[in-house]
Amino acid sequence: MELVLAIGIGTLAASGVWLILRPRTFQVIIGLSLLSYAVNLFIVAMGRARTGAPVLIAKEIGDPSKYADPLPQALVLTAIVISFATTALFLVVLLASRGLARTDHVDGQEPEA
Amino acid sequence: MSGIADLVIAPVLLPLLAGAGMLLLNGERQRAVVAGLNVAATLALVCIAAVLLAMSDTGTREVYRLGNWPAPFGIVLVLDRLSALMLLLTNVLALASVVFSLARWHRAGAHFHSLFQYLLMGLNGAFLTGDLFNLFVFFELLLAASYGLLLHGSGLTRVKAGLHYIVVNLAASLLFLVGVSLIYGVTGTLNMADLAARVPTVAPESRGLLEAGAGVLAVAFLLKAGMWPLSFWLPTAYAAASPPVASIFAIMTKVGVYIVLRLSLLLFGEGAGASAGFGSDWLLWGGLATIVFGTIGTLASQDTARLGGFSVLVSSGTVLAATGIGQAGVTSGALFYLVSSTLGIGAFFLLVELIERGREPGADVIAVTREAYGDEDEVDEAEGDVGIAIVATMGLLGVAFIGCAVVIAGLPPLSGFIAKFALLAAALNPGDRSGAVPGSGWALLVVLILSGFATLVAMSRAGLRIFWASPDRTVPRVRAIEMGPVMFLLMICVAQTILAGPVIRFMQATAQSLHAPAGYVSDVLQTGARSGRHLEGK
Amino acid sequence: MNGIEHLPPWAAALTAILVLLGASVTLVGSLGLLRLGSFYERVHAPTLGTTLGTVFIASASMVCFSVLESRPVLHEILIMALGLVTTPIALTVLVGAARFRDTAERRAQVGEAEDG
Amino acid sequence: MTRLLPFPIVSFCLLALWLLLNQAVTVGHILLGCLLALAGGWLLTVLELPSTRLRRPGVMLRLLGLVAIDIVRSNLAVGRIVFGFGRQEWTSGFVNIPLDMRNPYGLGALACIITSTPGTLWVKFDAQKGSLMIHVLDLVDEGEWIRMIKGRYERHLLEIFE
Amino acid sequence: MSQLLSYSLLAAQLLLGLAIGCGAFRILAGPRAQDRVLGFDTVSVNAMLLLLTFGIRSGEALYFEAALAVALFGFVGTVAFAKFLLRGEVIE
Amino acid sequence: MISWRTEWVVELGLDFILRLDGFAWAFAMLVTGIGFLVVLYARYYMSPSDPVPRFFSLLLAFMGAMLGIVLSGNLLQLVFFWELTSLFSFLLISYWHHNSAARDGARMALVITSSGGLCLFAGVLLIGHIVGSYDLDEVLASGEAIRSHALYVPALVLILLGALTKSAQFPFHFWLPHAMAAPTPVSAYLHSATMVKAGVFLLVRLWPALGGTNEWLWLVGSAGLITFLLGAFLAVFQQDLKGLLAYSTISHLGLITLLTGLDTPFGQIAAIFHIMNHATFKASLFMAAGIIDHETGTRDIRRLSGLWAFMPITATLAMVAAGSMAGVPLLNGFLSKEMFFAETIEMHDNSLVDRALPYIVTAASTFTVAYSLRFIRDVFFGPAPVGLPRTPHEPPLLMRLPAELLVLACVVVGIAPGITVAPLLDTAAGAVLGSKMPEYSLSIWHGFTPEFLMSILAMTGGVGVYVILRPYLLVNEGPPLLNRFNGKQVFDWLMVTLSWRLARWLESILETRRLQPQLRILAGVACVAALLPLYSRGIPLDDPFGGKFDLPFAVLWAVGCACAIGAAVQAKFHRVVALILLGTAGLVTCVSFVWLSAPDVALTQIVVESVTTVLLLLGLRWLPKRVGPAGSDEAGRRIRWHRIRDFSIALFVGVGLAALALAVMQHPGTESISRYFVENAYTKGGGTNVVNVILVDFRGFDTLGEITVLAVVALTVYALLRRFRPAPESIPVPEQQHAQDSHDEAHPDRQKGDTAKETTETAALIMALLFPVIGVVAIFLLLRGHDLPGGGFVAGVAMATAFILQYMARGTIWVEARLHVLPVRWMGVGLLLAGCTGAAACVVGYPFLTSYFAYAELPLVGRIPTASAFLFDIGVFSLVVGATVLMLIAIAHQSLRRYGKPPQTVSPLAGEPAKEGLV
Ligand code: NA
Ligand code: NA
Repeated sequence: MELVLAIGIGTLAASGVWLILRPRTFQVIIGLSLLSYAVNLFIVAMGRARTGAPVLIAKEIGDPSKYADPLPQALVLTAIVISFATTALFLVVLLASRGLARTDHVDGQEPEA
Repeated sequence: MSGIADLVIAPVLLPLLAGAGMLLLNGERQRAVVAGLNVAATLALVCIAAVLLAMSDTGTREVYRLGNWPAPFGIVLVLDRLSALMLLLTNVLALASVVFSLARWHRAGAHFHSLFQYLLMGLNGAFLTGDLFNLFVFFELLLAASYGLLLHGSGLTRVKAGLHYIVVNLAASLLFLVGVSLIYGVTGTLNMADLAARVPTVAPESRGLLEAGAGVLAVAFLLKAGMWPLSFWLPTAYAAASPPVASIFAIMTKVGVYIVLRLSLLLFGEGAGASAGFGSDWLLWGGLATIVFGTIGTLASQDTARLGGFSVLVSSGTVLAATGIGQAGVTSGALFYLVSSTLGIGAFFLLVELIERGREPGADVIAVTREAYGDEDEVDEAEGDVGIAIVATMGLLGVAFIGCAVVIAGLPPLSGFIAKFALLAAALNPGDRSGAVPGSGWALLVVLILSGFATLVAMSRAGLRIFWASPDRTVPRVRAIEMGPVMFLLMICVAQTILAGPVIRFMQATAQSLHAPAGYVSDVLQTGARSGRHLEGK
Repeated sequence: MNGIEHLPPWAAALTAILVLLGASVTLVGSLGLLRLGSFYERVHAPTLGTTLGTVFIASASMVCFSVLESRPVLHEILIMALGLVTTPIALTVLVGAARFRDTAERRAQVGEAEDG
Repeated sequence: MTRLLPFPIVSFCLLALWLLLNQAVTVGHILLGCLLALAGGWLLTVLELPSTRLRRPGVMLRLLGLVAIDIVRSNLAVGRIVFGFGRQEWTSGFVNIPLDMRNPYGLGALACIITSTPGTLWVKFDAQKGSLMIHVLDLVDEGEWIRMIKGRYERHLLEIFE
Repeated sequence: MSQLLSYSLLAAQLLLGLAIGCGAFRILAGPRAQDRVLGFDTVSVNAMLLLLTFGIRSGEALYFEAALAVALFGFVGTVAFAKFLLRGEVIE
Repeated sequence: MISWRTEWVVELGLDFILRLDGFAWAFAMLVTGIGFLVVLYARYYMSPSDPVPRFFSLLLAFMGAMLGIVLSGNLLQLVFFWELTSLFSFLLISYWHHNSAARDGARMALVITSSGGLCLFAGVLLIGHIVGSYDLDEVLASGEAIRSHALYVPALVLILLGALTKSAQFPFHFWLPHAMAAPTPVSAYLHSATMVKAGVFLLVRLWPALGGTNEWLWLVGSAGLITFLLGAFLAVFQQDLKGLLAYSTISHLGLITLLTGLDTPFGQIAAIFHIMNHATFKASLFMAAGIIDHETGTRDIRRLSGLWAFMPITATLAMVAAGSMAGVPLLNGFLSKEMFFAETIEMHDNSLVDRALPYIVTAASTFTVAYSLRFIRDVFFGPAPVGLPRTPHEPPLLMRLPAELLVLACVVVGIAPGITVAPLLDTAAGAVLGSKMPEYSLSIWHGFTPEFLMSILAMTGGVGVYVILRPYLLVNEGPPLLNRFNGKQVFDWLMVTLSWRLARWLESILETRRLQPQLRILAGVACVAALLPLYSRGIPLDDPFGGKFDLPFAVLWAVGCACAIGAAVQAKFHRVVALILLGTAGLVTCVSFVWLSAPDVALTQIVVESVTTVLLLLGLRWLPKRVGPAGSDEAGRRIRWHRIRDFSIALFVGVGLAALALAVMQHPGTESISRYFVENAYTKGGGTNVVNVILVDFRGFDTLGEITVLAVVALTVYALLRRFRPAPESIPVPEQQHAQDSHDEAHPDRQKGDTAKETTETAALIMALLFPVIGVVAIFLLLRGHDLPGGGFVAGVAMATAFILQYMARGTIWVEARLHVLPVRWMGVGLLLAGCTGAAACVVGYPFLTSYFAYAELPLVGRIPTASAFLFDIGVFSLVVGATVLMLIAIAHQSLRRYGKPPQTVSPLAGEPAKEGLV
């Protein structure tokens, strides 16, 4: 499972990086979204996530280490909110750029051929 | 214990509440109230920061445990000399900027004052927090507010610059997350002090991962600090921003610089075991490269605001290089320099618009806005020009320009000179008297002298062009609340020069404690909870 | 506490059968996406999953948890009901879009295979 | 009554939803659920939804049973088609069905029924002509479908909603 | 017996995984945008079912909300796509 | 010696020390005395239309700075004032800033002298490093240590760069003539007596510490000698009175430099003496030149002639001063010149130059005589001038007075040096030389000495040179041979090339303003930063294939990867497809979170996912149409190479991140702080859902920041979109709507919108019914967050989705006519609630965000969790609803742009209450 997750993270990241290096703003925003998926999974992976680990606190806590590490999850939640916000913002800026510059190129002008 | 100690949270809480309160007021119709609230809040922040600075100068660190949770687990705010200094600097700059904006710029778009308060909240939080992930949150907050403020006034130039600024910073934020989580994965903690305690004990096979995390994290910080080659977004963005925004942005790179300074000494100082001194060479050479690049840019800039942007690079490069040298003396000089150059550059960005205003009649900077929006121009021109033109405007502007130039170039008689002297004297005389001048000292000497020279050339060129070389210039209409902030910032530079002794003493104390992080670690980790963990437990 | 190992055999068997049935029906429906020839035929396929597939698996869940927690656990009904209500919205609008696009295409006589 | 409880059925459903979500039938949850249910109904009046009355709960149950049976049957039928069992050839196509029903809720219910039943799909309804267009996966006889929709579903729905 | 259940759960998850694969194939292969949206809808329904089976497998009821959320909000995505194809903009 | 010390920056060894010894006193006398005279002179010189207050304040400021140099007891303090003089001289030279020559000259002076000052600064820092102090006394006492130090030569060179630039010594001499664009009082002051003297002042001042080596002898001596020669030669050929004086100043400063460079105590005395003498006669000459300029309107020697007849007193003054300059006996210049000649005759290092020195300086002195003669002969004698702008006459008495006093000094000193200047000189020299003070005598007649012979030779030779050159001078502009060489041109060329062209070129290489290279660099740097430590320390990846294998998970990720790659491929030409693929990849990510025991994360991601999809789709409408891959775009080796490069970077980042993740996951972690959260979430945090307790309690501060980010972004989005103008081609309605509407219009029995209505009417009804359903689910998620997955954020987004669904179903105008969403209010209330909940703890003496919790037993209702964290969560909810709705609706409102101003029925978003809001 770890390997599959790692490959998943890697593929998301690679696709995302490829896209943010592209010249069109829409490509960049898709790339950033993919990257943020990759990073979110990466953060959870840093908690050495396991399948089926208990999440909620039971009456007797027992061994705390058998629980899924809650901290990375909390961090990811924060990261998700922030990346949601920034995606929205970037979208609007790219729309504004498109409206004012009449192009969807990331530099606000078509490259000279 | 509470009472005065609770003041530590005020720099975060006050802007939060002020900003929220402004949202409940009607931004358009009650603009005066909103603006007054902003000025009042910022003024209060300056006072609070001053009190905090006085508190910190007793040498004790105030550790504020949010939610009353013990240190490595809950988030803590740590007030020491460095954070207090940065707080005061930030809010002083902010005060100048917000007063300046009242003349006309705050009307160039919606929600300026709320965004401004949130920028302050982000900056203050970033300077105070002792938690790595909380730092991320405040970074994001200040960045989000800076996106908004950069785009304030809109227009093609700003939107284009903003697009780059946002993309680059979003990418850097992702790196930040990767770095923080990697460090957490290896060490199991997010608290900076706890991290410092754990770094020496990291298992050898995990050390590579730890340092990789630190490296990635450093890239995120250095991008914000504007280190070459991660700095190309900066001059364009700063030049595009409206003047009060650009002015407060002068502190933004310093957040990156601050955190690099703080963390490199805390985590990778001499007590860091196998990782001691991690990355310091990169900082030194990267910082020097940044100075060189900034200097070249300064010379190559035709646009005055862009010149200011490159000066920002020189400034942060200098502090980064000084951090890379890693001596307490150099650090104290760097701190002195940081304060001086930030104030100078902040004043310069405000001034740029005032002097450019008169240079080409009719080509007001607000034209950037008009170009995009045609008739729907919000800024009420008539009202904007009603302001009384100050007598001897040109003279004042000229004096202010010279003041800024002198501070930025590091020439006498203002604080920039003392700053460079403090930096170089320490860099040339490492610890023992007998010792030869180290290579880093030479490099810093050469680069700083040359960059000072280049700045002088560029500034004189710009000054001549602006003030004297255009015969058809009209005397700009400048209002007192526009000129006042510039003079206010420059007067602080003057005060910093005259009171250089006490100031440098403070900086040295700051640097000493930065270079001896054991005290920080024990202060943070050993602070007890206020009695009774919660108001009322179960 | 945790786990299906505490299920009595009859419940385990029932759950197993329901789950397998549901998954199979769903897979059949999804296979329809591959095997059916045109969009208007394919659009029928996923309803297998939203109807019987969901019913079976949600029932399995209800059985399992009701037995495990020794009380009726019924909130899976919500998922069935929501599936019943939301599918028409999505598919109707989608078919409308497809019809419009087809007519527009026929009208324009531009035989492009790809769009979007 | 209509002021306070403009959409009794919806409100009832909301209460049920609340209780199901919380998996608890305590007094507190019922009270809170009622509050939410009232608020929900009130929200719908803001959205200017037409109000309606439902009758004949018995018919409602019968219809539900019918639909359940139809869904199971159609599942099997569509499964067969997907695997290509039985006939190799089938034709699909659009069928126009003249409807008598005009009640929007009735139409909505019909849409849910038709679309949820695998093999048939609600396409559009022309309110002026009262003509419903559906798509049928296995279209053998158009008249058969018209009869089925009108006889099996519309009749019941008309009883319920009008 | 519980062994049998875990195997059948695994098998069911595999089947649902394949079903998701079918949906994904439609998304990737098209040919028309409506086919892709249809594929997306299928994937989200199947994912919802997968989450339900996962809940059974773990024996914890707390995965239900995730499934409910997929059911409720997955369709919002589908409707948005469909509306975009139909009208050229999501909100008129 | 008097000194006054006050603490300034004690920590850095920088005290403010005023140190007045004999030398400083003599100099201070010059600075203040001549300063007084110049102020007096300027009073009459300056025109009433000039901004005189600025002039005098600058002049006085300059005087202060100059005194600062002279009186500094600390080398850094000296540098401080040094740069100040450069600054003020810049402002003084450019006083008539409308004149481009003044601007250029001022800038040149500033650049050269300030850069010299920076070198001096560096040199002083090195001296400080060597000596361990910047205190002048200590430095002067450490001459031995300095000279024997390895850093002596660099320090010397740097300090000399400072001194020589300031004193306009070769090769930096060329700025001085251009500084003549300054008003004449400025020249009289700065360019005779003060600023240019600062350099030689410093040389003499530091001679005890730095002198006495071959390096000193050769560097200072040769600079002085060349300047002396060159200045004298060039001065002869100047046609501008002030130009002549400027070159003569250069030459005399060269003479003084040469004297100090000859490295003997006697040389220093002579230097000091000549400093004083030169100041007096040159200041008076400048004043005379100014009077002439003032009264005649020109300074061109060729146009001036026979002024004796018009202004005899001025002429006399000028003649006496010029005589002093030429070294005519009975004038003060003669005395110091004699000393100079005597010193050159002495042997210093017996080199060829040393032996040739007397001949060289004699030759140079002939030119000195020649230009002095020319100054007198060409201006005051000869025929009456023709075509002058003004008719010359004597200036007012008080304007002449300063020059008269100075000339008087020349004469008095020249005639009776013993009783006038000798004690002064003795004190000054004694202060510099201390015990090394040699025997010397100041008298008019020393007998028929070689130096006297040299004087005679120079006199006669000078007359000869003048006579020979006169015809040339009457016609030509500039000197022969050296005419081609123009310091200003070289300077300008250097400035333009180095500080402009080179800088721009370098900037173009080192910088990019395009986004893609920046991101490429960022990715590259990040890779390097991660790889270097891993390379040196090793990455703990022993068994990448270890661990459990979960087949369904693998199948799931096969789909996820395919979708991610698909999105990457399709994003350019098929945006909707890319969006669908992105959504699917997101769904896979959500399911993975469930797989990884993170239900909260999964829930949040799902909700956010759908909102993000709607957002991006809303944006898609405004992007330009992009039709299939064009042939030309695909072709081209450069593009292929770019793609290979980007692909490699992407692959590298992907593999790297995967390797890092795998390495950490396979490695047992150290004891994490999470243990504390698990142990205390219920007992101290009052919730069973650890993740949510962390969010709202343990790390509630993060959440507060995070929602503030959301608020800020929403405000930004709103602010930006409020003034948004879409590109013209995307303003018309989308083609779908156009086609459907025109179909309706074509049929008489249909109304516009019917076609769309047929398809969506039923869906819209069901979507409306879903509104309260989603609302209830949202409240459910909000209430149970503390114990089960959910919480304010998820609930908020869910609630916002309910709103969005209505907008999608019915359109903006319809919805906003019925629902008054005031998102900004929601946001403000939410932020205030969250903030005040946290701050409430402060009121009762606990830290911010300290939570209160208890389960209250309410009658009928039962146990209700009443944690303050719950109030906090409600704040979060309110804010998230407001922010999300604000963003989505702000984008959606753009579609109304086509109607021009939004119709009045649409309630404004910012929270202006058009009517009292309902929701
Ligand atoms: Na169907
Ligand atoms: Na019509």
